[in-house]
Amino acid sequence: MPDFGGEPEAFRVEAREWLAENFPPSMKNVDLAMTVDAPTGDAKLWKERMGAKGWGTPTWPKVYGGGGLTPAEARMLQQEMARIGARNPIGGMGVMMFGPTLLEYGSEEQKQRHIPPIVRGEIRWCQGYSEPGAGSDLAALQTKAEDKGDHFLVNGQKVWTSGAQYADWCFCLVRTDPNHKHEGISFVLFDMKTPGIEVRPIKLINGYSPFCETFLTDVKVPKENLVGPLNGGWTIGKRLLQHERNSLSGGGGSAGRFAAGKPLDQLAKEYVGVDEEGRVADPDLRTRIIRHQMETKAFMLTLMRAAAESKGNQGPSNATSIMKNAGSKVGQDRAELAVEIMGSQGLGWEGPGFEAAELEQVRNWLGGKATTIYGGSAEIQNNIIAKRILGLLDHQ
Amino acid sequence: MPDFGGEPEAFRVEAREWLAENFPPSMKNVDLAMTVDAPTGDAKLWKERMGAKGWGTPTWPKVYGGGGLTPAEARMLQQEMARIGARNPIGGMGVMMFGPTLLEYGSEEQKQRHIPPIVRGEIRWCQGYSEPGAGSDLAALQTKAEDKGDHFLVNGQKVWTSGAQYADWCFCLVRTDPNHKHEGISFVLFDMKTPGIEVRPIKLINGYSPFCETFLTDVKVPKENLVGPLNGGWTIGKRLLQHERNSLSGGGGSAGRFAAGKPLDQLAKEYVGVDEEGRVADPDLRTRIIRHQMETKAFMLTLMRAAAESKGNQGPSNATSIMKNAGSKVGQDRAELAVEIMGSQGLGWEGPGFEAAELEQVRNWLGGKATTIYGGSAEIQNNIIAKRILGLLDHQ
Amino acid sequence: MAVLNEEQTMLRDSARDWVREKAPVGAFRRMRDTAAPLGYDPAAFAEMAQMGWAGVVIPEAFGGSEFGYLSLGLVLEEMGRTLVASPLIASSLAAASALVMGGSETQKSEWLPKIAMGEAVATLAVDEGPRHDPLRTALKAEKTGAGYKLTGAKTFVLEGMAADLFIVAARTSGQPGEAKGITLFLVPADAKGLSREQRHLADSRGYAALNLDEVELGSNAVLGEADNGADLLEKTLDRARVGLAAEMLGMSVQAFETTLDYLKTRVQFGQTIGSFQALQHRAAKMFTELELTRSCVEAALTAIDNDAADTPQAVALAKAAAGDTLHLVSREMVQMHGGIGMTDAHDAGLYMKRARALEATYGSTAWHRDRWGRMAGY
Amino acid sequence: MAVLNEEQTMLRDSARDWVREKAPVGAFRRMRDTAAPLGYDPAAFAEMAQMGWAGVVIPEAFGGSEFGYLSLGLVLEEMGRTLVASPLIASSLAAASALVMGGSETQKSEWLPKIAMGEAVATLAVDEGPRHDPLRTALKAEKTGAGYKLTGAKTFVLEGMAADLFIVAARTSGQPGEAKGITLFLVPADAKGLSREQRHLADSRGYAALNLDEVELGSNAVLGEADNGADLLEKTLDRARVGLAAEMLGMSVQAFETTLDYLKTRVQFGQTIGSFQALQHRAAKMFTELELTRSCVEAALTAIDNDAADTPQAVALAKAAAGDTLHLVSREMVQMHGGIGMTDAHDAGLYMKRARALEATYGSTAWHRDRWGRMAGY
Repeated sequence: MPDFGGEPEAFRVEAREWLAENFPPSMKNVDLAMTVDAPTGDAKLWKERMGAKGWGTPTWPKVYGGGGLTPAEARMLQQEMARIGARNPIGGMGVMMFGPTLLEYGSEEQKQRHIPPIVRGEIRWCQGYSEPGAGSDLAALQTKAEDKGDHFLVNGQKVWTSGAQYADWCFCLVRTDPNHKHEGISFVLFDMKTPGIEVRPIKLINGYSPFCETFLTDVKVPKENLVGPLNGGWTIGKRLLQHERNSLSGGGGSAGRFAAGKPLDQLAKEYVGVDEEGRVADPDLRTRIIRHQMETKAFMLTLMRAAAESKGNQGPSNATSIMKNAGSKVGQDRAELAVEIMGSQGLGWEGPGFEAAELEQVRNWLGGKATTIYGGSAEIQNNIIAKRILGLLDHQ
Repeated sequence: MPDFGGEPEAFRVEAREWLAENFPPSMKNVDLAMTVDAPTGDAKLWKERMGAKGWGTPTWPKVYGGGGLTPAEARMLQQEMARIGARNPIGGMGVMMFGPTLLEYGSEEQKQRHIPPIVRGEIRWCQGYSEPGAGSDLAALQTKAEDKGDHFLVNGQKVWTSGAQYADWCFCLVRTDPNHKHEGISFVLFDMKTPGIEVRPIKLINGYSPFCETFLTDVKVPKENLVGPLNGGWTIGKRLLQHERNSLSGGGGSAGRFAAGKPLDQLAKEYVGVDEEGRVADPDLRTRIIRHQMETKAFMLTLMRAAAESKGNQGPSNATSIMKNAGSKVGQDRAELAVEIMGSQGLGWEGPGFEAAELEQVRNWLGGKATTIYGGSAEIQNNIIAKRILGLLDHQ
Repeated sequence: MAVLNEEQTMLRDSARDWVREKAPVGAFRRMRDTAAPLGYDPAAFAEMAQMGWAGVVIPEAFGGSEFGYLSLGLVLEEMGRTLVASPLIASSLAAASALVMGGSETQKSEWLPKIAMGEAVATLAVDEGPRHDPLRTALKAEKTGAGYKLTGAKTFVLEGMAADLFIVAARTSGQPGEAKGITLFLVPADAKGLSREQRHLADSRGYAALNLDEVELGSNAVLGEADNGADLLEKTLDRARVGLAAEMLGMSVQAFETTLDYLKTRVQFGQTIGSFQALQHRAAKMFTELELTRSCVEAALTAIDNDAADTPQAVALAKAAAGDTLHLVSREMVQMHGGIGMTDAHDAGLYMKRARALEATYGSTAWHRDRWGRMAGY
Repeated sequence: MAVLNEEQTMLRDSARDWVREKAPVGAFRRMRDTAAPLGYDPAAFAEMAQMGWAGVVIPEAFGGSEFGYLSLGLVLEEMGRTLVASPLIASSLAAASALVMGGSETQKSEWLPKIAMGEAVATLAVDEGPRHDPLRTALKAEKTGAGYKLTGAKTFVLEGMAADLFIVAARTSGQPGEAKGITLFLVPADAKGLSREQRHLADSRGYAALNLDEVELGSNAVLGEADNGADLLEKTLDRARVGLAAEMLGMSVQAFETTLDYLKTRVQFGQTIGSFQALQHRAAKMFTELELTRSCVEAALTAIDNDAADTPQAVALAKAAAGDTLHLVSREMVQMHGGIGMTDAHDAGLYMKRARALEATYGSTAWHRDRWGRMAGY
């Protein structure tokens, strides 16, 4: 074993030893974070072990079951896991978005109650934000929560509730004051089994239904489930969106998710063929593939640079503000090119005549169109860059 | 001679015969309309003859010296002139923009005084519109005209006065009421030799000075030189801009002017070379040249379609609203590609080592950047399409 | 819109009225959701044929009106607006053109009247791989005593599930990649040894894969000249391509208008979203591309009617321009509608799926751009 | 901005301060308007050299600081911001790199200390035609008894009017188009038979065309290995290219910031034009491209410092990304400034002209994209 030297690297040894003992080899390169069904066998074992150790949420406080690691230690853990193909089995909206927000804004009781089950991967959360009349203009939301003494009575309709059909709990923005727009919104939590909640999956253009409409009729939400002050939910809700954006723009987000499959140049050689010099035979298509691959590389380099800068002593990088749009563009361009390269064969919907990878491609292409709409549309991202980063003003 | 049949074609015979007698063959393909110096010899002869006949302004009323032709006859004349390479020697802003506007809005005295010299090509007009603080927002103009009984006293500064250093007269928008924006503007005419006018050429990025700054200090403008009602100049001024836009977007406008020189594919073969199959050797550049040439073709087809539609019985074509932007894009793209194709050789500024065509190319490239700024910027054109054609509203 | 004569104006207006009353997008959606076996509604096509639309490019002598290609293009544009599925392009345009240009009197008499009446559906069977490439035809036609024996496979045959007649490109000599040696054959759908299987594409139309296993044909099954069918095939394909471009133009116009309506009604931040300048300028850009594309499509249709020498260039331009514009507009349709545009219940996805299918058919935008460059000599 | 060490931070800050105080755009404009014969201000370059910027990639043993390429890139970025003209790229980066990588001890001792001190200017003489293409080198070098005799012409030599030393790519064997047979020679500017003539380009720098008429050189004039100079040339060019990219990045950043200031102050229709959403979104687009480009440029500089295997790809990406971004930003600079941006009195035109000149130098954006594709094997 090499000599790591220095104090901090001692943790690397600890991590490596723990993983050697606890990571079931059958779980190599298996991604459990996004699965819907309850795991069994080795998968169950791996999830339970990571949950108990708190390493699925490595930097969360130990007092709520988290790993309690420093960022440097968390990076070492990540490297050690990557080395042996171990994927984090603890994931979902609770980990990515709700947990960090509750740790910041929740009461002690709320943290003690809700964080440990997230750490153990036991509870799935969904997000009650968007409404039919409140898309990009989220603060226009109308779902009403009336004060009934010990509880709020909630009535309204949410849409784009992702995974609501599988979720146990919901964090939700509701209107507690109709006379103020931003200052009339509160952040509440409720159990999805509460009477009055009806969930209808929404079928998307790619045939899948990852989102739902959620109808709320006289839903009773106990007062203890209000996070932060009454009418103070907008700040909390926005903070949570930052966590969402970070998770969407990272390597594991849109670019990664929709950049699956074979490299485009390889795909092009297979479906289009090559000329005498070994170049992709369609010169117009070839130049666009090159251009796209270079843009992808530029995006990946920017992810790395932003990570390095945030590790360095320069404070948060400006580059993070461009990630969502740049990442979703790369992902969408890739899908468009893949479909174009594969010709009619890349447009199969179902049935015989198509390979699984071909059928998946068309669904990816269509589904990926959502990446410039959800989590703050491309237009909203551009507004944010123009106003917050560049300091341009609205009409006065 | 073929039998043209029918009544109207009789004019074609007349035109052909007149041209055979009056067009000096030495003037074949010589363009006089844009020249600055007074013509001599055959050029002078040709200009005088066309001016006297009124055929330089073929559809203008005979009573003011115009040709008095019908649109069909004017087209025949144009065809007959094209057949023998005869260019119209009568041109400039008087013909393109001011004349048609004065014919519509001027008093009888004004028309009798100003139209005949335009018809004969004797008087050069310039346009006093833009000001340093009023570019795209033209109606923000501040040049003040005070009522002094028999005259206005004009003070202010105009900019982008094209050809002011050569002009005899100026049509000018001035502010006669400081309390109303659009309804406080009047349209006046003045002799450029009036005391108090100072003209300074503006050097552009291509080294040329086609425009001037014009300083107006206590310039006396006789009341008889007010066109239309007092404070009613905005309507007249806008109408004139339509004539400007039409002249800019036509084949003789931006696209034509900046699409001079060799075809790009030929240029590319010379400067870049070809591969074994005779294709332009740089595949990335080749695909962009193809794309551009196809866009150019689409634009030319649209010019033809709009002309056919306006001849047909369908009323004015929607297509005209896109011409300025589409035409200037084609022109600018062409210039960018030409410069790119010629490499460092396409960037010569002066001196030895460069051919005249190469030196001209770089000036064209830079000068052409103005085509998306003047005559209503690309942004203003898009606003016009969005609001007037598509019916989208401003913020309410 | 091109300057139309009286016949054309009437034809366009009747198509527009019929689409509005009988074939809104909802009709296509129903057809899709019921998984109609042919990929279109035969009753609707019968109505079209009754109105004469199936015979627009067919000579009067064979039961058509011979109004020409611009006329048929007008109808196809209207059909494109609401995604009407029908064999108008495959049969009434492409196959009819092949028969008119290359057929013997007997072949024409046998098939054209039925095609013009909508009683028979004919279609081209050209491609054998994922991407359009007619010169790579490999399906083998061996000479026999009585005629030919065809063996091989075709795929992505338009309206292949409905067709009564396939016009099959086969190789009688030469190698894949060569023009010489391609021969067109008329192959009835019930020919012995021919089988077909549906291919379900994202646009829910009636594509089929064909298998020909020693299909025996007489010499009179050859359309045009043996070994020299490449020219006829290319001219036929160009007619089909401009029909596709006309459909794409109609789709683009409707996708744009639907989006424009949404921009005028959807309120966010207290304003209609169409009052936001960034969206206004993107709308202006779309409108500009639509106008340019219309010129290209109408010019290509007119070029065919005039038998102009530059017809192939005009067609390549039209197909490429329509392809780019439809992608732009259909993508913006989804983006500008936001979440609702991502749902299957909204029409946006239907336009986007059809857009890609049309692009892939008979040469992609990139393929036509490269073709245009090659024809222009660089 | 990359994570910098202390030396790099100090270097960048001193460059930034110096540019602000001594070399705003006005300084470049004065140089241009007085038609300074060398295409830069020698006094300003002397100051740069005094601050050590001419020796950043030169080993300490030869009078440099050996801070590396990322360090020099930081300086070049700051110079790019205000269009500072100097031989930093041609001499202190490109020629110095060639000598460091390929020079004999004697050659290094003779030239590197002078280059590091700014006492000598050296430059590459590569291209012979309008477009960059090093393999097409045709300038002939014939073997003589004592060494070589060079005959031929070079053009668009950077800082060619100021250079004391030319590193000339010549052909000792093989044919234009082949890598084998290219040899690099050190040719002093006062060599008999060498003449130069200024080439006035739109960016007003000191380009020269060279003519070599039987220039006699000893064998010790060969830099690196005879016949095998193509590799050294390519590595040298890649170092020069990334320097150009760093300058382009700096220009883009400044052109963008100047435009942003104008958007915040120029009022039309009663509003600052930067409050119009269409312009806001275009500004956001530019900002996005700037951030992506910065990553590419810094990665390429770092790749050189690390002698990474993928340096050529990284350089091609950096040059292409910087080229596209600078064109975008410089075009928008003119367009968003409107009429004032078209005047020679405004800076916008200076950025646009320099942008094209940098693009054409040592491989255009298109050339580097194609190169990247070829290296990636497709």
